[in-house]
Amino acid sequence: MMTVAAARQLRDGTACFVGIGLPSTAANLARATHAPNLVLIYESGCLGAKPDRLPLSIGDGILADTADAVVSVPEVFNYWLQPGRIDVGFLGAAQLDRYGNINTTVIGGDYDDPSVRLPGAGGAPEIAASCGEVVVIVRQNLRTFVERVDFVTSVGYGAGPGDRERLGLRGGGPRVVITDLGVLEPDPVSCELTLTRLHPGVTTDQARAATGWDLAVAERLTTGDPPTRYELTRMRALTATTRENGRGGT
Amino acid sequence: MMTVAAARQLRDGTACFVGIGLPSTAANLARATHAPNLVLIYESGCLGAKPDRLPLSIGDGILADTADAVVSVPEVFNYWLQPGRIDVGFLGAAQLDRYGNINTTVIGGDYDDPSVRLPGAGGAPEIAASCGEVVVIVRQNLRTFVERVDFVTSVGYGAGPGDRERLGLRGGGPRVVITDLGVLEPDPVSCELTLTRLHPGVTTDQARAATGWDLAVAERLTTGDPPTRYELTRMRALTATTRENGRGGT
Amino acid sequence: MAKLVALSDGVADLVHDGDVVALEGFTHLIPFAAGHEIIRQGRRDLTLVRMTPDVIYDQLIGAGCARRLIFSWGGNPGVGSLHRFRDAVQNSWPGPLELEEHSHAGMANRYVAGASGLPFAVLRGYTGTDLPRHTANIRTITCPFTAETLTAVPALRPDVTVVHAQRADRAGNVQMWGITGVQKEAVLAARRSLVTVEEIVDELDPVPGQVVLPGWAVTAVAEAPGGSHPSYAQGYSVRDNAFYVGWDAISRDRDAFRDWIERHVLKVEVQA
Amino acid sequence: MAKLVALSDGVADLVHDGDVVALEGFTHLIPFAAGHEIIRQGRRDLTLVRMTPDVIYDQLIGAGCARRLIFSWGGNPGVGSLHRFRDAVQNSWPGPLELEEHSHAGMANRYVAGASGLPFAVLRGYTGTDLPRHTANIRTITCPFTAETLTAVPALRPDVTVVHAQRADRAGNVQMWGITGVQKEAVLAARRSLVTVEEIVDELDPVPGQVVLPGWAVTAVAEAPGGSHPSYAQGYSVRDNAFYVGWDAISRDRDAFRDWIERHVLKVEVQA
Repeated sequence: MMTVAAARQLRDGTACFVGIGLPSTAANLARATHAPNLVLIYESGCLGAKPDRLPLSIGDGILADTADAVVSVPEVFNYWLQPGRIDVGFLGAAQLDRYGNINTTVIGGDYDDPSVRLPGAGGAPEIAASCGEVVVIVRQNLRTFVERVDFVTSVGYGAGPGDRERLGLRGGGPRVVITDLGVLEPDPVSCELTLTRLHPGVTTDQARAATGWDLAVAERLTTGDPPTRYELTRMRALTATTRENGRGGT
Repeated sequence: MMTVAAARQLRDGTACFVGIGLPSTAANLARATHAPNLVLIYESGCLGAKPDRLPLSIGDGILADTADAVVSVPEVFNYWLQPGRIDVGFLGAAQLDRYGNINTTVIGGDYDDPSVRLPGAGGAPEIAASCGEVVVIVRQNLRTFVERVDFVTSVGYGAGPGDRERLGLRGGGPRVVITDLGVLEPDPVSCELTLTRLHPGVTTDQARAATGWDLAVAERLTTGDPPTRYELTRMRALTATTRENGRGGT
Repeated sequence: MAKLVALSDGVADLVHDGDVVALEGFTHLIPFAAGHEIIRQGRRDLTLVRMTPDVIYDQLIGAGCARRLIFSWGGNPGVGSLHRFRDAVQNSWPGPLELEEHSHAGMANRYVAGASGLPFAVLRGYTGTDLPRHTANIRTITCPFTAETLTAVPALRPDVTVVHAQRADRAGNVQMWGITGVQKEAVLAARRSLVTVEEIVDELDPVPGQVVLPGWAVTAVAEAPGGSHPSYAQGYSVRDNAFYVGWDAISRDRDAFRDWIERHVLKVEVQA
Repeated sequence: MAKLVALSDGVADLVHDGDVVALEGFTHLIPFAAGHEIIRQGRRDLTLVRMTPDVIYDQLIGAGCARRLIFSWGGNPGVGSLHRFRDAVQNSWPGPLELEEHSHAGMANRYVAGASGLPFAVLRGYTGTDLPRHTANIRTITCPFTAETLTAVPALRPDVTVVHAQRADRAGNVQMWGITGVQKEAVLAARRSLVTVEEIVDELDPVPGQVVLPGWAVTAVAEAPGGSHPSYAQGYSVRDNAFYVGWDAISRDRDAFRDWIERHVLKVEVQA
């Protein structure tokens, strides 16, 4: 459901900077369903990749083979991401706070002696800074939804309204956070992530219990439509072809 | 003779940044005679071009067709010229002074209202700054060999010893100036261009009379060897194939 | 997604009086057909930008389209000077021409900065030359790590960049190869772009050395077979070196020039 | 002109204890064979540089070759974490590992500056993140034209860069295609370079999307067929995704890791 909900966020014809894992699955599902002209940009330099199966990594050969253009890594960051040419950035998170700031670097302890060392920043800080908007996909629980992230790897709305402008970040920041429980969107005034939609069968109390801060809930809370048969079929087709190639991409 | 003398300056196996006209003719003659492994770099982005006829322009198709690599114009300047990877830069001049400073911009009047507007800088300022050494080819007469250039387009030794270091120019500067009368080299102490060789049949007085400053002459002035039959044959072969394609490259 | 347009519509829509316009191409793939259309449509007060203003800019300048030129080498490659350019600078004919002059390295990096969304670029360049005396657009900058002094130049952001390429597909993806110069940077640096192509095809077969500009990064594509003549399109035509040599005589004389423009540009029948 | 060498000689000549070493490759064309040779030759105190330290760096770190890591994303792509990397950072096993951490955009631009002979690069990056708190190698710089504040990072200049490519010719000209990442910049930024290739051929037939490194810009080339396994070489092999998945279990356990290195790296017969 999380993947389907994320895929639905992607409008046809836009350009989307995709990380591997859930973002790549969702973006490819979108392309296989309602957004055939979605332009997938991978940080490996593949512009307009059209894989017919899910790549395991952001550098699989299928991405280069099917891309409109394969450019160097400096070019993808300097000529394509940095000037704001990419509409949507798709990010995961190990921790997320109420302003959509993301941590993928270290958890616990301090930076030099962390409890858990995570992979780090990769392309995320500049994706978060420069894409027209950001879609975050993350499982919602007390480990991930924290009052304060242990390390700011990628900036959401910083400490609140006006911070992105003060920092000179030119992209719009997180527009939506998709979790396994529902959908959160930033409040237009406070920038605080607000629960606006629940997946079928999930309750507000469940979402609150999975959030490490006092979760704001929209007055008009909606429930998402369950995956359609078409979405599920295409999803299964994508992951099936992938399994033949090693392992699922999620 | 000027072209042959210039060609002889190029050592086999070096990388040479070539402008069009006399430099291109000389570099291609060198490659056709004693320096088969001379690497020709054209600012159009052709690295290691091996044309079998003289190109009219620095962007002729023959250069791209025969190059080891064709790169973008920003790349040829940033990745190849600027870091000092090119051993020899080959430049022409409309005016030249005793310190090897070059003008290809404007002559007479002032910059905003010149007597003669020339093409301008092109790649020359950075070729002069960053190549390991510079070879200048220029006809020697009172219009070209002047006390002070009307405009410094490319720096030789500036106002004298130590100026290149003060300016932070990392290449060695002009090593030799080839003219239709002979060869000049900078004095190792004063950096002043000094007549070190005459072409066959040319006298010191002729060279002095063609120089707009009090020309220094080396104690051991030599006379260059006339072009060999082999050099002349290869030269004719190069220019003949070119004429079929339009016009000679000089 | 780039729109596929007729050349005349593309120029009418995208190139306006007073614009900063870059027609790029490094000897190869010079967009002559688009330049001629700009002359035919009588554009005025353009700031023309280009590393190597050559014959097409000589024509635009002589035809009175330009008020200002930002450039690094203005000559007829392999032949000599540009006489219309000279006449404008030396004698203000047909009108005065302001110059902003750079080196190739500086211009290339100005496009790179524009394409990269940065306000400036850093290079080792211009040091000791007289170029910085004549423009405020060449400054110094200090490395925050080594304290070394380097040169800074501001980004170029043309209102519109026009280039010529070999092919495009129907989605407006553009493919060029051979010497591709600074065209990618010039297109990405610009607010709008117009690409003329030798042909529009169903599929862009990959070619060694190709540069592909995705259709979503291009504003409009117009088919213009032979649109780079007397320059050339590798794989489609060869450089008409005789034309460049012949231009020297035509362009030396104002009347001969006007006559040439009349006959070869203004009176040409153009497809709608 | 690059020398053609045996891989063991190339590593012996070009990679020294204490060096700053970049083994680059963006998922594709990762120089595993060269990395294994570095382990076999027992190099110590290396500063390893790489945008995406993955399994080969996990192996070098676990084998005790590294003292320091300069990087932007240290994971097993598509699988998860690098357990040897984690163990070194969290538990100093087999020794402590100093980190200098960047973003991809920062690292890519650091290589670009190195390749360009500049002391630093400018980008829009890192702003608002906690990364600048932990290294002096991320600073701000002011645009001399607009007064805007941007980020500066210093050039990377590895002592030696090692990459894998599809082919080279006998003059050491190197040809790679597919995803070519930051390899050209990493080679040009380095003082010395070693390129392993699938094969050495007489002629490099042009291939769409190719990057060619001229032999005179490369120090040495060694033939190492399959030298990027479990990564891949487009046109020669496919990515061994099962290996990457399987590495997770091997690398979680110190003994299993040591055993794997013993059997698959140290005891391998190598051609002279």
